[in-house]
Amino acid sequence: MSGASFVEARRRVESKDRSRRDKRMPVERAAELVRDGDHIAIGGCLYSRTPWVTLRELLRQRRRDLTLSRNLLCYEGELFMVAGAARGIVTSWAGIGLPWGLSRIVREFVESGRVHFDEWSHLALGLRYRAAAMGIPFLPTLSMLGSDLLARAGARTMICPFTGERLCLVPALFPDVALLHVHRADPFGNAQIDGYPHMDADLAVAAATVIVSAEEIVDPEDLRRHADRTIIPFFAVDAVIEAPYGAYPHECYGLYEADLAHIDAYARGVASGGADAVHRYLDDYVYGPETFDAYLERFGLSRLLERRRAAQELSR
Amino acid sequence: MSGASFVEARRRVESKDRSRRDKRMPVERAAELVRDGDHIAIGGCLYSRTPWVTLRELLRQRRRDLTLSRNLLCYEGELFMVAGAARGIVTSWAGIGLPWGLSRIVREFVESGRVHFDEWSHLALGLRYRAAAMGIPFLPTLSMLGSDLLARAGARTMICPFTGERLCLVPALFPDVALLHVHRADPFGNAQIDGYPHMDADLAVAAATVIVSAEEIVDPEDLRRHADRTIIPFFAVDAVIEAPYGAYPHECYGLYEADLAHIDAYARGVASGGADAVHRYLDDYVYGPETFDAYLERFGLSRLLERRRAAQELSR
Amino acid sequence: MTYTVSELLAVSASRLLEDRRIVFAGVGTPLLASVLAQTTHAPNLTIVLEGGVIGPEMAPGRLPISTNEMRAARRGMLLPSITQIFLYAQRGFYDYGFLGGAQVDPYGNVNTSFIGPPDRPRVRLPGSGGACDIISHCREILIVTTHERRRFVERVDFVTSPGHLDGPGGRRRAGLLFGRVTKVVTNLALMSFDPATERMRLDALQPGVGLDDVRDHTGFELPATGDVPHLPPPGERDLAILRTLDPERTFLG
Amino acid sequence: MTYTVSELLAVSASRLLEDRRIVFAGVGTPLLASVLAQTTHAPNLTIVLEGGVIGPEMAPGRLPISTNEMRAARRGMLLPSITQIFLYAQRGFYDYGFLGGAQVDPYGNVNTSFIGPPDRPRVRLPGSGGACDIISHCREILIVTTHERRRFVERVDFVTSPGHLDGPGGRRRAGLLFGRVTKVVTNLALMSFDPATERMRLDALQPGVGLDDVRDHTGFELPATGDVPHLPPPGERDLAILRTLDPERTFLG
Repeated sequence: MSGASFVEARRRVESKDRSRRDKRMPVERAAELVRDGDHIAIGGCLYSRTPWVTLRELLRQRRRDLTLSRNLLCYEGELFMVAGAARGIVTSWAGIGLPWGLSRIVREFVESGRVHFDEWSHLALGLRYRAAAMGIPFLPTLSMLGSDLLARAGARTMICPFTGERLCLVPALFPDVALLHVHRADPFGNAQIDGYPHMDADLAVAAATVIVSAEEIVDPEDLRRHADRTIIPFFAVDAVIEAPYGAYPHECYGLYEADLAHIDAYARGVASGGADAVHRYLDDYVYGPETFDAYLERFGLSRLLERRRAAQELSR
Repeated sequence: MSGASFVEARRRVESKDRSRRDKRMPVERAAELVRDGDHIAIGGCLYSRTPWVTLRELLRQRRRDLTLSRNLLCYEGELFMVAGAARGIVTSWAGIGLPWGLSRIVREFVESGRVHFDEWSHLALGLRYRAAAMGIPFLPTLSMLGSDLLARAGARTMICPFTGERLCLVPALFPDVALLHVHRADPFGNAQIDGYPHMDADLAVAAATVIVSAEEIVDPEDLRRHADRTIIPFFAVDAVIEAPYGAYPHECYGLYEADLAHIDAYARGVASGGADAVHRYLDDYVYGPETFDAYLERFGLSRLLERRRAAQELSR
Repeated sequence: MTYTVSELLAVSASRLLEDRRIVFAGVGTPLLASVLAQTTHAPNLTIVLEGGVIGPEMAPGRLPISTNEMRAARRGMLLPSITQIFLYAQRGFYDYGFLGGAQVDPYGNVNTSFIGPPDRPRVRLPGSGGACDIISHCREILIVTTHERRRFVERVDFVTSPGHLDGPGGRRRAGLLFGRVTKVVTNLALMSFDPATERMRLDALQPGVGLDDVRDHTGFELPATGDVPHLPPPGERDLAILRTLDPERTFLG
Repeated sequence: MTYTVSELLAVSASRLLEDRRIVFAGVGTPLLASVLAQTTHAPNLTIVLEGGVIGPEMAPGRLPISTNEMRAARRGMLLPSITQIFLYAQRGFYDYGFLGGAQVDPYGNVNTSFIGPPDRPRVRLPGSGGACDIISHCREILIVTTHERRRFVERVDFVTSPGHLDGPGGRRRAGLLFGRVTKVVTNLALMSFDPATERMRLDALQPGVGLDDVRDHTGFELPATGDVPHLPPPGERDLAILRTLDPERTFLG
C-alpha cells in the first residue's frame, strides 16, 4: 500500500527499459501496465489535470485493491471506492470543493473501515513524492511537528545534528504507477505542462511505471525548440497516450476550464442518492461509453467548445 | 564563512522587506548591499551566466574577507584571490576548463594557506543550497559516502530510520548574498532564465540578500504573459540591475557565446605571468574602466556582436 | 446596514492585513478578505494560493472555488509547483496564513480530521490539506471561523494543525521554531493569545454582540483584560466591494 | 594506422557503450567516446551532461570545452538544473558514468583533490566536480585515463570518488547501495575488478602492448586470469569520425 521500498524502487528503475523509443499506445494497452494491488499516484490536483482518460480505463478493466495517492483527492476517489477498485487512499484532503461540503462517499467507506485513509499534510505528501524523485529515503521538514498526524501517518522525528532541534522525517513514497495528464508530449515521453505544474514532475520520477496522456503528441523537434520547458524526461515514461480533453470534465490550464456544472450535478446527485448515484454515474460515464471519444460525446461538442472558449478568455 | 545559521537565516528572511516594489538601482548601489566578510554565492556555472557586472563592482569597491561559493568556480575566483578580496572558496571544482589545466593562482593561494578551499561534491553543494532554499537544516544524500570529502567538508552521517542504511547529511548553506545574472527581470525582481538554469533558483531563495542583474528589464505584464517561466520570485530579491552583456566575457544562453579567445588569452597570461598577470588584468578590466559600459568597450562592439551572432547560430 | 456572517468575517479579517505583506490565502473568506484588503488599505498586498499561484488578481464575479483552477491563476506572477509554494512558506517568505476548522481549542490547535476517536470516528472530516503546513510555517496565523460552542472546545479530538499546543514552549519543544497563531476572528469576537499562558483571550466584540453571547458559544473559559471594546461594523464600501467580487454569493452566503 | 592516446581511449571506451542506454558524460574523451558510439553501433544512446543537458546532439567541429555552455546544449531535449541532473543519477536513471583522475588505486578509488597530505598538499588539484557523485550513483562506472605508474598507485592520497573502497562490502558499509566501478580503460590495457577481491585485474591489452609494459606502468600488482588477449585497434572509420568531430584536435591531442 505504501509503494516500493527504497532499494526495490531503485532496482525497478535500473531494470526497466529507459531507452528513447516510440511509446505511443492506446489507453487500453497502457492501462494494462497497472496491476491489481498497485499504488497509483494521480497527477494534477483536485479538478485540475486529472488523468481521467486513464482512470476511466482502469475502472473499465476492473482493477482491484488499488491504493490511490494524490495531494488533494477529488471525486475520482469516490468512483474507485464505489466500484470496489480501491482499498486505500493516501492524501492530505478528500472531497470535491468548498461549496459541496463533506464527501458522503468518503465518509461511508472510511468510517466503516472499508477504505483506509492515510492522511499527510499537503507539503508532507509533496515531500514524500519529492524524496522518492530525489532518490533518497526521506526528507526532513518542520511540517507535521506537534500535530497528531505525525505519529498516525508513520513519519518519524529526529534531533537535527546541525541545529540540535527536533525535525520531522517523511518517508519517500515510491508509487508503482503514476498517471499524468499533460499539455504536450513527444512519442518518447518527454512532456511539457503549461501553467501550474502541481506535483507532476516529482511523480514522474518517483514512480516505477509512468503513464502519460497528452492533449497533443508533437514531433520531438517541436519540444526541442523549447527544451527548457520540458519537465518530464522520456527515460521516466513508459506509455504515451494521445488524449485531447483527456482531463475532462476537469480542467487543463489554458485549454479548457473545468465543467463545474457537471461536477455540481454529480455532487448533488451523490449528496441525495449516495453510492447508488455513483453506480449510475459509473454506468453512464465509465462502463457505458466504450471509447474515450464516446465518453466525450456524452458531454457534447458544444459544451467542450464552450469550456475551451472560457479558458481562452481567462488566460488572456 | 559558512553563511548564517538555520534560525538566523529564517529570521533574516522574515525581517527583510519582502514587498512588491521597484528595486531597480545602479550596480554601484546594489554592490553596497554586500559587506566585508560576507559569504557570496555566485550564480551561473563556470563560464555561463557569471554575474560579472556585479562581481566587477565588488572588486572596485574593495570588499574584503569574502567567502565565494559556486558549484564550479571559474577564474573570477582568481581575481578575488589576487585582489585580496577573498579568504575562502566553497566549491566542487576550481579552474577554468579542460584545455587550461590546473589553476596556478588557486594552487598558490590555497597551497600556501592564504585562501581556504572548502570542497564538496557537485551534487552535495547543490543540495546545500537546496536545503537552504527549502527552509530545512540539511538534506540527505548518498553522495560523498565513503569518500574522504565527507568528514573533511563537515558533512555528517546517520543511520536512516526507514532503511537502516547509512546516509550522508549535508548542512544547508545560507549565503549572505547571492549574485545572479538572468535573461529578464521585472522591476520587482521576478526573473526568468532561458536555457539551462544551473542552480540559480535555489540560490535566490537560499540567500539573505539577492542581487539580480538582467540582460533586460521588462514590464511586469510581459512576465505575467509567461508566468510559468518565471523561476525567481520578487519576494526573494533585493536589487535589480539592468545590464545587457552583464555576464560578458562569459556566455548568456541564446544571447551571446563565451569569448573563449579572451578567456584563453587570460589563462595563457596567468600560466606564464602568475599573479602579476592577474594584477594587470584587474587594472585593465576592473579598476580601469569606470563604468560597465566602459568595460564592455574594452572588448569592442564588433566582438560583442560577433559573439551574439555565434549564439544565435547555435540556438537555431 | 445588514450583512451575512461571511461578509462580517471577510471584513474583520481584511482589517488585520497590512499593506506590503504576503498572505497565503485559501478560497472563500480568506480570499475575499485578502482581495478586499487589496482594494482598500493594502494595494501592495501579495496573495499566494496553495494550488501554485503567486500574485494573482481576482476578477469580480469569477472567484475560484479551489486554489487549483484557472480563475485562481488569473494574472499570476509565478506559477510554481504546489510543493514549491509550501517550501517558500517553510523558508519564511509569507507573513500571514489563514485557517478555519471543525474544532479549535484555547491554544489555537485546530482539527479538520476527525470528530470522535480517530480509529472509529463519528465523522471523518476531509483532512489537513495545507492547514497543518500553513500553521507551521507562516509568520502570523489568523483563524477565521463561525463561533459555535461545538467548535470552540477545551480539547480538540485530533490536532491536525498545531497552534500553541499545550502552552508556553510547546511549539518549540515540538520543533516548531517559527510562526505563531496570533488572532482568531469570528462572527462574535476578535481574540488573541495571552503571552503568559498562550491561551485564547477576548480582545473585542463584533457589533451588537455581548460578552455573554461569546461565552455562551465558547466551550472553554475565555478571559478578557478590562473593558472589551466593540469592533466597528463593516463599512458600506467594504460590503459593496465584496458583493461586486461575489455577485452570485457563492461565498458570501 | 597511427592514432593518438586520446583517439585510442575514445575508441576503446566507445566500444563499452551499449545501444539504448543513457550515459552521463564529461567533456573530452568521454564525450568523444559517446558521440562515436552514437555514430557507429549505438544510435539510440542518450548523452547526459552535468551542466544541465539531456539528449544533446553534437555538431562536428563544435565540441564543447565545458558541459555548461551552449555548444553542449545543442539540440538538447531537456535542460534541467544541475542539481536535478545529478538527482536523476541518484534516482538510478543513468547506465554509465565516466571518470578520470590524478590517482587511481586497485579498488578503483579515484583522487582529484590533493597530491600529498590534504592539510599541506604538494598539489591542490581542482577537486571533485561531479566525479564523486557520478561514481556514487551511476549503474556502471568506466574509468578512462592514461596509464602511468604515478597515477596507478596502491593507495590514493585522498578518496575524492569512492570505487570499491577497501574491497568486498566496502561500498555497502559506507552506505553506497547502488552502482559500481566496472571497467578501467587506458592506453595500455582494459581492466575490470575481481568479484572476489574487488581489486583491479587485467582483461586485455591495447594493440602492440605487452604484459610487462602494463606492469611497469602500474604501481600495484595487476593479476590476469590466463592468457590476456589484445584489443582490436581503432578502425579507420572510428578515427575518421573522431577527426571530423574534433578537426582542430582540441581533445584528440
